[in-house]
Amino acid sequence: MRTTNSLRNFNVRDKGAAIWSGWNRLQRTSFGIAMILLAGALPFAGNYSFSNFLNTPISNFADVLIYPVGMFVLMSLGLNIVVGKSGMLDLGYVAFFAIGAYTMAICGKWTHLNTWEILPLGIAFAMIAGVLLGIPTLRLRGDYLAIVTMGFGEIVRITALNTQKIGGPNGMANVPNPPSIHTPLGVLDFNIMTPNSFYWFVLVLILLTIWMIRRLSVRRPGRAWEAIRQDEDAAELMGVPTLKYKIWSFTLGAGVGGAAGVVYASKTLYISPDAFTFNISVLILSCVVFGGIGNIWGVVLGGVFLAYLPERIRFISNARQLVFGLTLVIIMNFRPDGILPRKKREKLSSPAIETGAK
Amino acid sequence: MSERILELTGLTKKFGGVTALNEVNLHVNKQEILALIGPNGAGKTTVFNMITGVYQPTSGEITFKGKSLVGKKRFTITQSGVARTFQNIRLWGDMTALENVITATDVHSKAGLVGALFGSIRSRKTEKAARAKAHEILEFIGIAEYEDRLAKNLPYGVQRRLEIARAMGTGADLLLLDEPAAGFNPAEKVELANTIKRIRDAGYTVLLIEHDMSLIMGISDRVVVLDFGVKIADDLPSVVQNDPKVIEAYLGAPADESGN
Amino acid sequence: MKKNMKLGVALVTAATLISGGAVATSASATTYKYYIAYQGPLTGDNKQTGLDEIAGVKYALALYNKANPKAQVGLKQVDDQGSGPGASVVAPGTAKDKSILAIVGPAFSGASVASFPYYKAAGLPLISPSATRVTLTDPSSTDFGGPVFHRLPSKDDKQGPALAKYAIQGVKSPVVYTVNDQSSYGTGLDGYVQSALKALGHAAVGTDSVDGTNTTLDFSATISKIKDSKTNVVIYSGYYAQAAGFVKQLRNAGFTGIFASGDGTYDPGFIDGAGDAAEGARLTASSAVFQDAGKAIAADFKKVTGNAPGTYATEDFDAANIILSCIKKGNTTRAKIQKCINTGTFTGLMGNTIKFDKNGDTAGAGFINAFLVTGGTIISKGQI
Amino acid sequence: MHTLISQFWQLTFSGAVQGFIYILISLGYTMVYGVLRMINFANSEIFMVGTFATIVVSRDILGHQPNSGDLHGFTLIYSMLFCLIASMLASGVTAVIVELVAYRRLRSRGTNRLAPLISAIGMSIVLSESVSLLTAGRATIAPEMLHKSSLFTILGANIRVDQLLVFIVAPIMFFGLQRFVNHTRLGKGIRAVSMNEETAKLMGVNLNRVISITFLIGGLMTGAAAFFFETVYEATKFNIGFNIGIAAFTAAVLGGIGNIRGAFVGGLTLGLLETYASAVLGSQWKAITVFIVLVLVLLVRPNGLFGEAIQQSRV
Repeated sequence: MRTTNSLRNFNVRDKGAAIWSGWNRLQRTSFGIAMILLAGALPFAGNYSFSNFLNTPISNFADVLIYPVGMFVLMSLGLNIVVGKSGMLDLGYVAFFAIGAYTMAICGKWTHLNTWEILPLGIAFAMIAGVLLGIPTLRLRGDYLAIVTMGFGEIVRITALNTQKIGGPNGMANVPNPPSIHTPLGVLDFNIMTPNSFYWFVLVLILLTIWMIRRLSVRRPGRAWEAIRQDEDAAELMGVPTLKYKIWSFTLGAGVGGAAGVVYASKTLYISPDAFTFNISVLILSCVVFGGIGNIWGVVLGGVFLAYLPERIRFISNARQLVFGLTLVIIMNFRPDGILPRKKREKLSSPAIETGAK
Repeated sequence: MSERILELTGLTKKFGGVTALNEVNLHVNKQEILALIGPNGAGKTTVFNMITGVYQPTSGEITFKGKSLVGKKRFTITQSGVARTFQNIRLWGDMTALENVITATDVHSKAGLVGALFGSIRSRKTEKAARAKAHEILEFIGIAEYEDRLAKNLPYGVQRRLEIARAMGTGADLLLLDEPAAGFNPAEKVELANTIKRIRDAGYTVLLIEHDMSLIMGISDRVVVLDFGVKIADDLPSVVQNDPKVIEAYLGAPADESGN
Repeated sequence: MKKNMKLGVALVTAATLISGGAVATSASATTYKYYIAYQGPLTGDNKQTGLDEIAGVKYALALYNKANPKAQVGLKQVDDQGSGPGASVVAPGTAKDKSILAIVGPAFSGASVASFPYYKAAGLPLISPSATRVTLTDPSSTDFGGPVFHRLPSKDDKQGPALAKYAIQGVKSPVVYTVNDQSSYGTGLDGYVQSALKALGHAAVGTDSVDGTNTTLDFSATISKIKDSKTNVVIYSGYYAQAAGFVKQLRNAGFTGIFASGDGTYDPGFIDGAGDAAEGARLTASSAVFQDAGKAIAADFKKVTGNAPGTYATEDFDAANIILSCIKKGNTTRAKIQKCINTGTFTGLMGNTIKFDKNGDTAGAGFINAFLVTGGTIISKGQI
Repeated sequence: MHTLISQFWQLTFSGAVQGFIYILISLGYTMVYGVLRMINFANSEIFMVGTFATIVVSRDILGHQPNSGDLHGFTLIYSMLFCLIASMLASGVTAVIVELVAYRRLRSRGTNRLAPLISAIGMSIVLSESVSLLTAGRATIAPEMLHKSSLFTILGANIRVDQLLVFIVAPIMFFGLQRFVNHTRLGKGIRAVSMNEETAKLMGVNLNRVISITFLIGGLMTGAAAFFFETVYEATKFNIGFNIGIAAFTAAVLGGIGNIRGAFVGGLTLGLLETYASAVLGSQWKAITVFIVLVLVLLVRPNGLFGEAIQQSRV
C-alpha cells in the first residue's frame, strides 16, 4: 500500500523540490546561474551535432526561439498571473499583445522614440487598457468574464483591421529595430541578422517576469490572489479587497503582454491584425494549462513545448495542426493539472497526519 | 451598562415573498459572548450575512461602533473590525494554516504592490510582523503545530479552529462564529468552550451561533433566541432556558424542522 | 503507477513521432543540390489557395525534372499560413537555407511584406504568383520588395480601374455599390475600384465590408442596403468562395443588375459555388485559367499533381518555369538567378511574353482581360 | 440609418432567421453548460460536422449534384428529411464522442475546470483539421434542395421559402426540446443534474448517462442548425464553425448560459442585433456592436437576461 502510494505520488516535481530544498544558498545560486547560462546558450544549440536534433526544419532555430517560443513563454507567464494566480479566465489576452505591438509600430514610425523608450510606453498602454477593461468587467465571474475578455480581444483586432490610419488589414511595415546596446563585453546589435540579441533580450524579460511573480507570490498580493482563486467570497469576507487585487492581477498580466508586443513588433518589423487573432489567446491559455497552471516552471515548459512543437514537426506540413490538437487532448487527459502541476507548499518533512475527512 | 459595540435595529430581510427576518432588534456589548440560537430556518445565518454585507437588509439599521454597516462593501466591513467564520468550512485549502492567517492579517497591512516587488524595508518589516502575529494567534488557539500544513489536509477539528484563528487574524474586535462546535465530540467541545472564553478575556467580543445547549449555557453572557425571523427572547442563559416561548419554539412546533 | 505508464506511453509515442518523422523525411525525400521553394499558406484558413498554387509549381518542376534527369531540382514547402506573423517565422530560416535558389511566392501580400527584410538581406529572388498589393512594387513605399521581389499578376491599381470600367460598361445610368471582404486584397482592390468609379463620374453610392477573413456567409444586411440604394451594379472585391455565396444571396433577394468582381473570383470554383447565380457575372483578371491552355495539359496536370488546376495555377506554373529556365542556363547562385530574372525574357503558358521591369512588375503589364460567365463557363471578352 | 427604416421588416426577417440558427447552436453550449458548468468549446466543430453530413448525404448518398437544379415533390421531402436526420445524427454522435474523449475522464477525476476546456479545444482542432485534410481546405458546395424563390412579400420584406422553413421549423424544434426537458423523465434527470450534481446522484440519476444524453441532445440541435444553415447557404468549409460558434456562444451568454429559455432570447436578440448593426454601422462593426451590447447587458444583469443567480454568493 505504502509503496504503491509513494509510486503514484512520485513525480519529477517533488523529486526536484526535495533536491532543491536540500541545497544551501550557494548551491541554489550557482544552479540558477548555470540554468540561465544554459538558456542563454540555446540559440547555438543548432550548430553542434550533439544538439542539432533541436533544429527546426524550414524555420530558423534561433528565430523560432524568439517567436513563437520566447514570446509564448513570456505571454504565458503574463497570463498565468491572471489565470493561474488569481483564477480568472481570460480569453482575450492577445489584446494586450496587440496594444504593445501597435504602440511600438506607431511610435516607432511616427515619432523619434526608439524601442527602449517605447517599451515602457507599450507596457503602460497595455496596463491602462487592462484597468479600463478590468474596472467594469472584473465583477463578473467565471465564464462570463471569459466571454467579455474574448470580446475585448476581438474588438481590438477588428478596430485595427478597420482603421486605415494604422494600415487596416495591410498592417504596418518597416517598424524600426531597436538601437544597439553597448555592453562591457561588446556591442549588442539588433537587426534581422542578429536573432540572438533579441533572444537574450526576451530571456531577460522572461527572467524579470519570473522574478516579479515569485516576489509577489510570497507577499501580500500573492496571498490575496491565492485567496481569491480558492474562494473569492471567503477572501472578500476576510477583508481582501478582491476587486482591487483582481484589477492588479489583470493589469500586471496586461503589462507583460504589452512588453511582449513591443519586442515582437520591433523584431519582426511588420505587424498586421492577423497576428492578433483569438487563436493566439487560446494558444497562450493552452500553454498555461498544458504546462501546469499556476506553476511558473510548468508554464514556461508549456510555452516552450507548445510553441516549439508545431515548428519542429513542420516536415509533416499539412497534418501538424492535427498532431498539435491530438497532443492537447492526450496530455490533458493524462495530466489534467499540466506537465508540472502547481507546487503544493506543504513541507515534506512535517509529521504525517491523518487527512481531514469529516 | 456596558458599551454597545454592535446594534441591530428593526432589521428585516425578505427573499422574494418570504420574510427571513422581521424587525429584529439586537445589541452586542463589548467583550461579551452573545449566543444567537433558534431552530433551523430561524434566520441566524441571515443575521450574520447581513452584518458582514453578504446580503443587504430590506430595511433596518446595523451599527458597529457607532457607524452604520449597511451598504458597506464586505471587505471594508471586515476592515472596520467584524470578522466571521463559516458554518461550512471555507478555508483556502491550498494554503498552509499559517498563510491562511497571514492573509487575514493583511487586512490592515499598508504594504503595497510596488513595495512587495522591490522589497522595501517597510514591506519586509510588515511581512515579518504579519508572520509573527499569525504564529502568535495560532499558538493562542492551540494549533501552532499545524502551521505548515495545507489547510485542506488538516483534521476537521483543526480546520474549525483555524477558521476562528483566521477571523482573529483580521484584527477584528467582534467575531461572528457560525456553529464553531459543529461535528465536535464532547471533549473537543469543552476545549472549544475554553478557547472562546479565553478569546473573550483577551478583549474580543463574540457573537455565536450554536446548537449545542450545554456549550451555550456554559459560556454565554447572554442569549438571543430567534424563531421564524422574529426575536422571541433576549436574556441571561438561565432565564432563556426556562422561557416557555423558547421551549415551545424548540419542541412545540415540529413543522419548522424544514428549510434553513 | 498506471497513470504514469500511460503518460510514458503517450510521451514516447510523441517522441517517436517527432524523431521518426525527422528520419522519415530525411530518408524518403531524395536530397537535391538545388531547390526552389514555394511559400504560401499550406495550413490555416487560406490553405486551399496554397494547395492550388503549389500544385502549379509541382507540375512545372515535374516537367523540368523529367526533361533534365541529370540536373534535378527539388521543392521545399514553406508554409506561412498566408499571414504576416506566419511569414516572419519561416522567412529567416528560408533565407538562411543556401540550397534554396529562388522562391515562388509569397502568395499573399501581407506575408510578402513580412518576409521582405530577410530575403532582401539574403538576396533571395522571389516571384509571386498572386500578391497584388500595389505598394509591393512601389519604391517609395515601406512595403517595397525590390530588388528581390517580382510578381506576375497585375497590380490592383491596374485592375481596379479596369474592373470599374468593365462593370458599368453598357449600363445606362449606373448606380454602383461596392463590397469588400475586409482582407488586405479586398480592401486594396476596392479602394482602386472606388476611385476609378469616381473618376468615371459614377461614384459608388455605398460600400460595405463583410467579414471575409473568417467564414461568414450571411450577407443579408449588406444586401438590404444594396436593394435600398436602388443599385444596378455591384462590384465585389474578395475571393471566390465568398463571392459565390454572396452573389447567390444577392440573386435570391431579387437583384437583377450586374455583378462584377476581380481576379480573386476568377476561378472555376466561383461557378461551382454560385451555380445559376454566377450567370452574367463580369470578372477581370490579368491571365487566363490554366484550362485554357488545352484539355490535354490540364489532364496531365491533374495526373501529375493529383489536383485539377486551380486559382493562379497559370501564374505558379509560369513563375516556376522562369526560375527553372534560369537554372537550366547554368545560373546556380541566388545572385545569378536574380540577374537572370531581371534581364531575361520568358514565355508564359499561354504563349505570352514575360519580362520584368525594374520594380518587379511584368513590363508592359496593365493589360487586364475581361471575362463573362456565360452558360456556366468563363468566356474571355478580350482586353479591357 | 436610412436602410434600417426603409428595409426594417426585411432586416428583421433575415435577422430572425439567422437568430433561429443561433438559437439551435447555442442550445449545444447552454445545455452542456447546464450540466457540466463548462464551455463546450468543440461545439463549433460539432456544427461543422453537421454541415458536411448534410452535403455528403445529399450529394454522395442521394446523388444530387450541386447546381443541378432544385428538387420537387416527394424527392424534395424525403431528401430534406433524410439530410436533416443525417446532420442531426452526425452532430449528435460527434458531440457524444467529444464528451467521451475530452470530458469524461477528466470529469470522473474531478480536476480543475480548465483542463476539460483545453482538451475540448484540442478536440476542436482535431476535428477541424481532420476535415481540412480530407477536403484540402476547400469550400464544399451543397446541392440545392429548396428553390430560393420569393414566396411572397409582406411589409416590403421578401420572404423566401428556405428562410420561411427555418422560421417555422426551428422554433418548433426549440419548443419540442423545451417540452422534452420539462416533461420527460430524462429531461427531469438533466434538470436535476443542472441544479445540483450531488443531489442528483443521490436521487439515483445515472450521471454519466445523463451527461452523454445532454451532449447528444445539444449535438442534435446543433446538427439541425447545420442542416438549416446548409439549406439557406449551401456551402461549407472546415472552419465554418468558428464564427458562428462564437456568435452562438455569445447568444447563450447573453440569454444567460445554462438556461434554455435564455438561449432562445439570446439567439434571437443576437441575430437581430447583428443585422441591424450591419445595416446602420456597416458589416465590419457588427462584431464590436454585439460585444459592447453584451458587456452592457452583463453589467446590468451579470448573469445574462435569463440567467439564474449562479453568481450569488452561497455563504
